[in-house]
Amino acid sequence: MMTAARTISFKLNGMPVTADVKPHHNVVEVLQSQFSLTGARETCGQGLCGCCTVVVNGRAVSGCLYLATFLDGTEVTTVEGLDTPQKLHSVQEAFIETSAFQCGYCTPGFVLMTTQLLDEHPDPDDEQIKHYLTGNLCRCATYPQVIEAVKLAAKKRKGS
Amino acid sequence: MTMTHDAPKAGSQVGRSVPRLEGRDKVTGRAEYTHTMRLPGMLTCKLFRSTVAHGRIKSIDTSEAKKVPGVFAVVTIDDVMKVIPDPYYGPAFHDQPILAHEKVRFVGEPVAAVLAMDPHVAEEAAQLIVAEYEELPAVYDEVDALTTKTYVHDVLKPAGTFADLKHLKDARDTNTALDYRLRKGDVDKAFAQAAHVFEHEFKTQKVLHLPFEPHASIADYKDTGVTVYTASQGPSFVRTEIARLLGWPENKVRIKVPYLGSGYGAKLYIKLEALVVALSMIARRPVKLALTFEELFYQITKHPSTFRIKSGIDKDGKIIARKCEVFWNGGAYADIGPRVTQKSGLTASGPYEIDNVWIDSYALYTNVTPAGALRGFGVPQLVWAYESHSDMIARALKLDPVEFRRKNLLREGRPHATNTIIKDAAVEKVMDHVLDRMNWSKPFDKSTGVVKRGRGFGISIKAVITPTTSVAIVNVSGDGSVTLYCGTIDMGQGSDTAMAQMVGEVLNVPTETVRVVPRDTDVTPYDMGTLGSRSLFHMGHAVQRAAADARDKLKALAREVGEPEGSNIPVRDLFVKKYGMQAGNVIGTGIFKPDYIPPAPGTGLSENVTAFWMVSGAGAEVEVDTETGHVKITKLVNVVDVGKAINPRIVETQISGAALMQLGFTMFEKMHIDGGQVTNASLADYKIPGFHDVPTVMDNSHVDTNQANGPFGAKGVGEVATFCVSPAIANAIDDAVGVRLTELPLNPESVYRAIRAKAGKPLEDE
Amino acid sequence: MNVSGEFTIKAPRAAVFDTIRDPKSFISLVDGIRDLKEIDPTHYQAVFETKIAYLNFKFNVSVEVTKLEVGEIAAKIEGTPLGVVGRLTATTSTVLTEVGDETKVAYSVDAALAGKLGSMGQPVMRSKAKDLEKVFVSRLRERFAQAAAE
Amino acid sequence: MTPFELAEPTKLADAVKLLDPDDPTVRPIAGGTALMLMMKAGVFRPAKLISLRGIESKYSGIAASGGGLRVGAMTTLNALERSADVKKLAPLITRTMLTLSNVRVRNVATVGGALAHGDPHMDLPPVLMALGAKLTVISPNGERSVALEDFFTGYYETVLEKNELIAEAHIPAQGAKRAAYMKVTTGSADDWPALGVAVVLDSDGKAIKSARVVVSAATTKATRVKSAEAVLAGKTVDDKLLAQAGDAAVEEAEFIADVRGSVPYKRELLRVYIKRAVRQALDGGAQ
Repeated sequence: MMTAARTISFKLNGMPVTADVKPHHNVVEVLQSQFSLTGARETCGQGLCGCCTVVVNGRAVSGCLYLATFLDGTEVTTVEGLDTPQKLHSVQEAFIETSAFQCGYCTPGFVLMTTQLLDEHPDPDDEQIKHYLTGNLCRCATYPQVIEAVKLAAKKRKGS
Repeated sequence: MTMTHDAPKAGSQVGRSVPRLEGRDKVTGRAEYTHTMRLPGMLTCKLFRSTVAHGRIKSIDTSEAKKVPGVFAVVTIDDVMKVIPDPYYGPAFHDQPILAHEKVRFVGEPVAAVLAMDPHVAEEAAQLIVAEYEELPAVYDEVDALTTKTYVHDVLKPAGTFADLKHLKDARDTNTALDYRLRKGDVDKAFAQAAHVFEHEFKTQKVLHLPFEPHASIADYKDTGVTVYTASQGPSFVRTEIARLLGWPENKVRIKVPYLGSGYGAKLYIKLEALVVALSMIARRPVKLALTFEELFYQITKHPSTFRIKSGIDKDGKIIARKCEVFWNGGAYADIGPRVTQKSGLTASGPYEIDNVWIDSYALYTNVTPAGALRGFGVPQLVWAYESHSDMIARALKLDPVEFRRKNLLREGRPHATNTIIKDAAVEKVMDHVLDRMNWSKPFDKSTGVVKRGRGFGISIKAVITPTTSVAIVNVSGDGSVTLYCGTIDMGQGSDTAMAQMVGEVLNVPTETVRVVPRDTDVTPYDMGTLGSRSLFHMGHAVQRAAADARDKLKALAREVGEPEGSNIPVRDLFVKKYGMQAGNVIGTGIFKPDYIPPAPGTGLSENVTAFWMVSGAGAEVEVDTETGHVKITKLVNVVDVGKAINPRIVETQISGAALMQLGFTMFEKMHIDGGQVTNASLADYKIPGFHDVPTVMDNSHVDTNQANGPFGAKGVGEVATFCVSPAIANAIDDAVGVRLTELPLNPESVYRAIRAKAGKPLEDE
Repeated sequence: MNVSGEFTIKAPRAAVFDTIRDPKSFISLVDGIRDLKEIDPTHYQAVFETKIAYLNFKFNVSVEVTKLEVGEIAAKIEGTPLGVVGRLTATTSTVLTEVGDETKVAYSVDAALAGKLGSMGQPVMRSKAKDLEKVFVSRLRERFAQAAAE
Repeated sequence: MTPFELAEPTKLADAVKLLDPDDPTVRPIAGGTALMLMMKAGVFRPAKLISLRGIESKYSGIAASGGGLRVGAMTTLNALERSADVKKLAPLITRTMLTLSNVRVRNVATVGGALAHGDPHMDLPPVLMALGAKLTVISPNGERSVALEDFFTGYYETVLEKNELIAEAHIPAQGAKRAAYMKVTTGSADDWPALGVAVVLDSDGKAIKSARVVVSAATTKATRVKSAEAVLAGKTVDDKLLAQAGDAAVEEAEFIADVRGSVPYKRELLRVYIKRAVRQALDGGAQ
């Protein structure tokens, strides 16, 4: 029985880490408060907007609805884990080149979901893109540009 | 490219689709936003909010909340007034208390604040506060607010900034926070002479901005000065207002604004800043308040409106008289509502040349969440009405909607209702472009099945908020690199990139090498605010002037160190020649404030009411399911006059984003309010557009024009594509199924009910 | 939020009126009301506890009877939920009409929930109100069925 | 959210023992996507949560058995979406998954959770109910079988006792039956539905031998509308029959008003969508 804070271990963007979490802490607040990673952010708080997207064991989840304690023993990727000091991820490049964002608050979620989408559908059509990304909302409504970005990212991925 | 002091060729930076300068930080998740910032030792604030719409506070019991382990303090207005004796703020009226004082005026108004290191502790404690109220009658509707005996405020307290509010000082027994009027010609006489008179009433619902970064502010108070980190569209105003509240000079107040997770008008003027400053003064530690998504519904919204419009038409289809009565539901605190009322009110008669115009526009207090500017400063509400009205008149008179408008359009060189002469407003060109993109002259298949098709369009005009001031500084460093200091907030509209392009153009350096300094009132100079599509024009001018000033000073420096005329040595070498090493700066400054003549009292007329005109048009094709009322938008055409596009890709994204946002306000967005309580304060129940709401075809473009008095021929674009979306869709629905909706949103049930009513089989109420 | 409806009871109007005009008798018909305290003949206080699945809501309510005539009862109810910021206000009116040897009971409740519950729970509360109505009607019918049997 | 205790048993039998039949502040948590909403809204403050994530892996699996599917309660919706067995034996489920919530929710939410939550807007309950699913429910006292159509008792309410958990769902194979699930949104396209209609038809061309029709979202719980089923049974589909079925369903279902529509409007939607769902099923639908 776990009553209070507990130390969990997991891999964060490839690095083994530990964190002290209480059962009521969610993933977003732990990433922000203990690792200063602010790319996953809580907006709607209901798993509907996608701003809090993180990838746990290869699957995207809503960090605002995911208890941090459940990260114990997992591999976690956040948007900060995609690029290297030398090079952006091809999805990130595609978002910049197509200007597929405005305020940028929802962008990390879109970028992470796009990497997942392309793993599953390397050459997606419009319907597949819309369907896969339907759980990500953008109040600046850059949806048409995101579709362009995803297609450009698919092209870049094939090229590399 | 090496920067040289003499720019040889122009046109290389402006007009280019430069990728956004901040793009890398945004796609990697490293861009800084206030909502995710932390300071060492920071306390988190959670609010206890009113559960009554209008009432006198009898007591606030904070004892149980204070007992929760980890609670640092529980603060009410009594505590605030010990540090800020006069705790009222606001841009138009000093009507809003830092926390509820004596009365509460809307459900959700902050009544007490809990401070704790752990946000969960603060949240739990806030649930334990109990307040007792003596409930008062409440007023919710904007038309009722004009005549009711229920008054939201006992006494009106204009801030003193705006001349047209001075007459409301100390006014009692009224909910009117501004009564703007325009009188041109003689409408009564013209109505008497008209062959046809049409009168309609239109309504818009309460919707809100919902920036994905909800409001957030952090104050760090020290006796020597206060620093506020805040998600604000107007740090200069925040600074002035905080200084006023504290009785301090402005130079002791520092406002820092990182990137904004969008604004759309939600983060204008002053929002959470006064509260966090007061809390930091009380706690003597940094205090952060970051709203949750639900709390956005209690912060600021768009104005619901009622617009009664009456037009007199002569036998040739010319509009000879128009009377507009607009009622703006401003909520419990005026915020910037009076400016919405006036600045949009003056264009209420539309993009038409009408000799006799009467406009009454009322800002009204009610007991709901305050309303402010939302991507259009009220103009979308007006266009919704007057462009629906246009089609209704054309339909009733069996006139072609295009020809009816063409007969009445405002043209270059002709007087607007205010008497200001129209200049650089491509009204007809925009309309023609919309019609062209719609293939309007081609036959259109309306279909005869269960699903019927229709099409419609609208055209609009807006005046920019005038007069306002912007200041910019361009700093050339010893190595020749260039830094821009300007107060325009990049909240996603791409202003950093566009301003850098202007600097690059003047100084002939690549845009990508220009550094734009993050907003910090200690270093970035004054700007009136990032609002109303004013920045590209006003700040653009200031930036252009600052860059030109720097260029002139570089030339002077070259002369001073003995360089011959026409010499083109690298700037770095110029500094070395002057200072013997890589050292020194050249500072260029620029200030811009346009000419303006205030509207004459009584008539509202002015020969120069706006620095520039904005124009947009939209066209929609729809499919209406006659069995359910569902409307599918198969094509949405958006055309705007932006003058010359500084960054065409960003312009296109702005047009597309604005139109889609308005599509949400048109089709389904609505705050449901029951007894003053918002009942759908979440993204689960307040829906916004997603991927599947994007029209099958989106066709966005801007007409090729030149704004003669604009920087590089440009003018603003942020709001303009919102204006015509609603009437274009309503006109298309009418075309498809012959029903006219006069109240937003055009949701399936509304459309279905209208279809049933038309068939003589109205659907019963609840 | 308005909840209204009507039902008939096999009993004379006076008998039905007597049953629901007496506060003690009335609250025994409503699921979840307890600890009734009479302040004066028109003012009462009580605890109202209701459960929706695993969610428990408890309100301190005060009731003011604003109209009490044969054939019509009206009341105003105000409540504060415990442990969560909110407020319940409601006005109710019940009209009794004789229909042959039966009594038609028509009721209308105008309720507003503010605070946390108001922003999240409207449809749930609406469905809960329907449940309460069903319990009320069945208990009332049961009572008169018993009375008839005795 | 307020602090709570968390227990992480490794056996389902242990999990049910940790639950308290009398204490509503002790709750199981599976994917947590729905429960977390209640907790974040502050309307549910658990004293203790019992995580089911560590229980035996057999409760996370899908198996084809005896002409149907056995789906463990901890199976994620994502696994249900991708299962070849599901696609073969109950293609209606696979189709429904495409428009159910979003990828992140499907990655985490479980079949047991989606049913036990009792939210009338969810897609899985009407679909599984129309297919005739049965649940195995266990408690410290043993196990029992509950037909899904008898499972829901109201908004967020089910027949589950506080110390009972769904262990698995048994879904009969769809076989040659024709089926469709249609949902209607009235807000954005991806809104929670204002109405869901699931139909499973045993038919020969346009002649219907028997039908199962389930209504959700417009009602406080997913509900079989047996009167509409009776109208359809043994008849040949035409406009008149479908209108009668619609009328019967409207008469039987108990509607609730919300931000998605009034009761009279939802009635009209149901009339239209009974018709459309039957036609879609017959015209190909999921089979």
